[in-house]
Amino acid sequence: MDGAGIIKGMIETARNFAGSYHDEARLTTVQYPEEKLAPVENARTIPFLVYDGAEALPGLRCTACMICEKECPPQCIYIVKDTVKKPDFVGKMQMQPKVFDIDISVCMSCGICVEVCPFDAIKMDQVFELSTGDRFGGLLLNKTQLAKPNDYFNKLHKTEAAEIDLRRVEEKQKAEAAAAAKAAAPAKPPMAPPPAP
Amino acid sequence: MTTPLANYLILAALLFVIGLAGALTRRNAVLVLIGLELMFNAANLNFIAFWRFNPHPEKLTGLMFVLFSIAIGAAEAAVGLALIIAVYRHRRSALMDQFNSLKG
Amino acid sequence: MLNEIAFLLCASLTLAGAVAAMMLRNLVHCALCAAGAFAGLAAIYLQLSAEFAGFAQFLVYVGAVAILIVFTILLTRGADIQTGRAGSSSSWIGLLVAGLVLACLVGSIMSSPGLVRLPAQTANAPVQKIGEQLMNQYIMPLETMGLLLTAALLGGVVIAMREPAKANPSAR
Amino acid sequence: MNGLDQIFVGTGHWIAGLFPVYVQPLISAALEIAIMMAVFGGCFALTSVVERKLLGRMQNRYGPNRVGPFGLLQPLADGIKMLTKEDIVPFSADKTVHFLAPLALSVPIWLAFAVLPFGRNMSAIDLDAGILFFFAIGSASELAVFMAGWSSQNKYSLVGAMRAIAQMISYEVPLVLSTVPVLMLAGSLSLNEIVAAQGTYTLGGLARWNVFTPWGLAGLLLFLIAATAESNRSPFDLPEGESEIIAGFLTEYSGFKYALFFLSEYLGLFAITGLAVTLFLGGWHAPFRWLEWVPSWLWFAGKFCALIFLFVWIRATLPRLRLDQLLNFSWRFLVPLSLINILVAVAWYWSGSWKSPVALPVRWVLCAALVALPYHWLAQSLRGTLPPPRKYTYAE
Repeated sequence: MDGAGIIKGMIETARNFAGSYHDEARLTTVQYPEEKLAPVENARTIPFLVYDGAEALPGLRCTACMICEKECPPQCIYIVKDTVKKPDFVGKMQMQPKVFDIDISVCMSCGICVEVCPFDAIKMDQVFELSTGDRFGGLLLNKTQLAKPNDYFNKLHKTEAAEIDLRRVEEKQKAEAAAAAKAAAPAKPPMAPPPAP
Repeated sequence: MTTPLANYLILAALLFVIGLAGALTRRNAVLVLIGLELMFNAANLNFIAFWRFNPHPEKLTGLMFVLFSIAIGAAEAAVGLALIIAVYRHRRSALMDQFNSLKG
Repeated sequence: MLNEIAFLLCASLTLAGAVAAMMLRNLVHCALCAAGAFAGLAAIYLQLSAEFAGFAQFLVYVGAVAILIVFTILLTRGADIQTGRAGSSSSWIGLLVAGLVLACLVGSIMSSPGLVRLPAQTANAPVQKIGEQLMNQYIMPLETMGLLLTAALLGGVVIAMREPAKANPSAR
Repeated sequence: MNGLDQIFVGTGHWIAGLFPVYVQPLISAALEIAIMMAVFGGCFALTSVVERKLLGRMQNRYGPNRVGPFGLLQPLADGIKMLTKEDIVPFSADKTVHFLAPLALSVPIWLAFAVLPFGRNMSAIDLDAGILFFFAIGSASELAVFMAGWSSQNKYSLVGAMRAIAQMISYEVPLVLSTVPVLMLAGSLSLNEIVAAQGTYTLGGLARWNVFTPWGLAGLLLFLIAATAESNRSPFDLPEGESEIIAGFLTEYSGFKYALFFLSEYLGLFAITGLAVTLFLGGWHAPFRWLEWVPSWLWFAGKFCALIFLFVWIRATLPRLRLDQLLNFSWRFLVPLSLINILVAVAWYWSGSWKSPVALPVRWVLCAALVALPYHWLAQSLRGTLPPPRKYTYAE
């Protein structure tokens, strides 16, 4: 039949039209402000700094090693080292950033900073409603704006967060064991005094 | 219907003269042809006016004549314009007073 | 009274269109004013209660011939800015001849008494009667009209067709 | 039945009656014009949003549903936007012609509604050459399209205007030819008589619409195809093909002038749909005898909306045609088929005098075959114009 192609097409659109009233598959629109799509676990928009414990700034994991600043392709991370050191989760004294800014208008959500960070200090967020009225300062987030608790990180990326927390707990136990062993050692006979003064 | 027959005839005459003046004075061939069409239409108006003011208008001679003349006018316009295009393509200009050589 | 105004309106529209079509420099404007004149004329036919002729005139002239004229203007580069005088070298002779023709036409109209009479009763031309007359009394002209229109159609196409390049190198 | 059916005619006479006699024809004419503009203006607003919603639903999405309940105030929003937008006229444009083009397009379209019979004795003017008047008005829009395209002085609009004119001229021929059988068998050019000719009912109570005859069905399909092309819609919307020539002859128009073009496109569609309903779908007649109590103008509105839905449905489905396919389709398929359709109508009329009880189905099959066979051969010949299948060569 010569007009068959047209008729097949018309039947398909008719089925779409009729189906759109009762069949979910035929009406896939999500009305954005009212309804929102469930976030996908490995989605990523802009980075944020993870901190442990209660307060944000002292608990930051970041040790200002500046690897992420060097690795960031669009160079949108600016770090200034602090002079005061602070102990990290295993008690080792580490540096900390005095200034840690990310220009989110430049950030291209590539996630390289997350991969290169040796201290799991920077992770990728999933928030995308970032529009501000102020075009200059508004999109340059500083340390306090970037800091977010670890359980927020757990909520976003469950699997990755779980592994990291597991690894950190083990390291912490290993470090304590080592510390305990080192503390226990002087309880045993002290090291033999040096043979001859 | 209070406008007498003379008004229509004067209107037709005026239209005819405008078409004639245009055809005689303008240089561009298309304008001459538009003038020609106006003259055609003036003649048609005369036919219709005389048919309408005829004592027994049930004989539709004037009206039929106009129908045929409209068809002829359209055919003539088509062929005339085709001629103009052909001559233009040959002479690269549509100004009539340059078509004065019979050669080529 | 209403018809008087209507006639004057249509007549002035037609004459204004016709004069503008002959006087304007920009050819596309001329063609559009000519179409306006044809439409005004169709209105006058309707006023003379010749409906079929009025619609046919409107359909043929405003619908088809005006487009033909405008396309010809485009094809013959008429639409570019006109240089030089619009009138031909001997334009005043043309006007003189037109004036003479006008004088004798109006003179003959005015002088003959029979032409000032009023119209007959309402004459209507129903399409039924036109059809019958076309098929009975005017069957011969109808057939020749068919032949003529086909001839004009083919002739127009053949004349305006672009000749194949090799046959007429100068026409490139 | 007579009360509700003649409700508009009655109120019209009543209002005209309030005025002195010598001015009554003027008043009733003005009333009809006002009602027509109100109804079809509102229909334009409603259709512009309903069409977008239907298109959405046919493409698995919602249509506009933000402005007002279910998006029904969208035309108001569009209207305000159109009116408040700055009306830009290009510097090198031909000012007067640029200004006159939308008027020259929309004024004749309004005239076309004067002739359509919307209900029992509800047609503004009863011309005995009604269809000729309709096509004369329809053909005036080509000049207006040219004026729009030419006066904008830009290549896109000139190309768009040329395409539009080529399309409208080549589709006006099948449009007119497909109405010839209807005129021939109804025996008159007046739309009221055509509707009256379709008013009688067969034994089973089914109305004798033209669409229930083989030539009528073929005629309606030809008419609808030519009508979509005439109003530059859906598969034939080459003139304003957004993808290649921005908005065709509408490129240099904005603000109210663009709204006028938009309005006259839809009015052209309404006029052509009204004509299709009058010619083929029995105008304001009921489909069955026992349904005659429903007011006549309601039948006209129902068929009108059904055809509008069909146009939107076609728009949602079919892709746009190339210019050569478009012209080939008209000259090599529609025109010959509509000529053959006239012969089929003659066969149908001639075979009308058969007395045997089985005459109707035999006539139907005979005439349907008379249409179907040429349809098949023409379609095969049209297939000839398709480009040869492409040969793909892959690297070894």
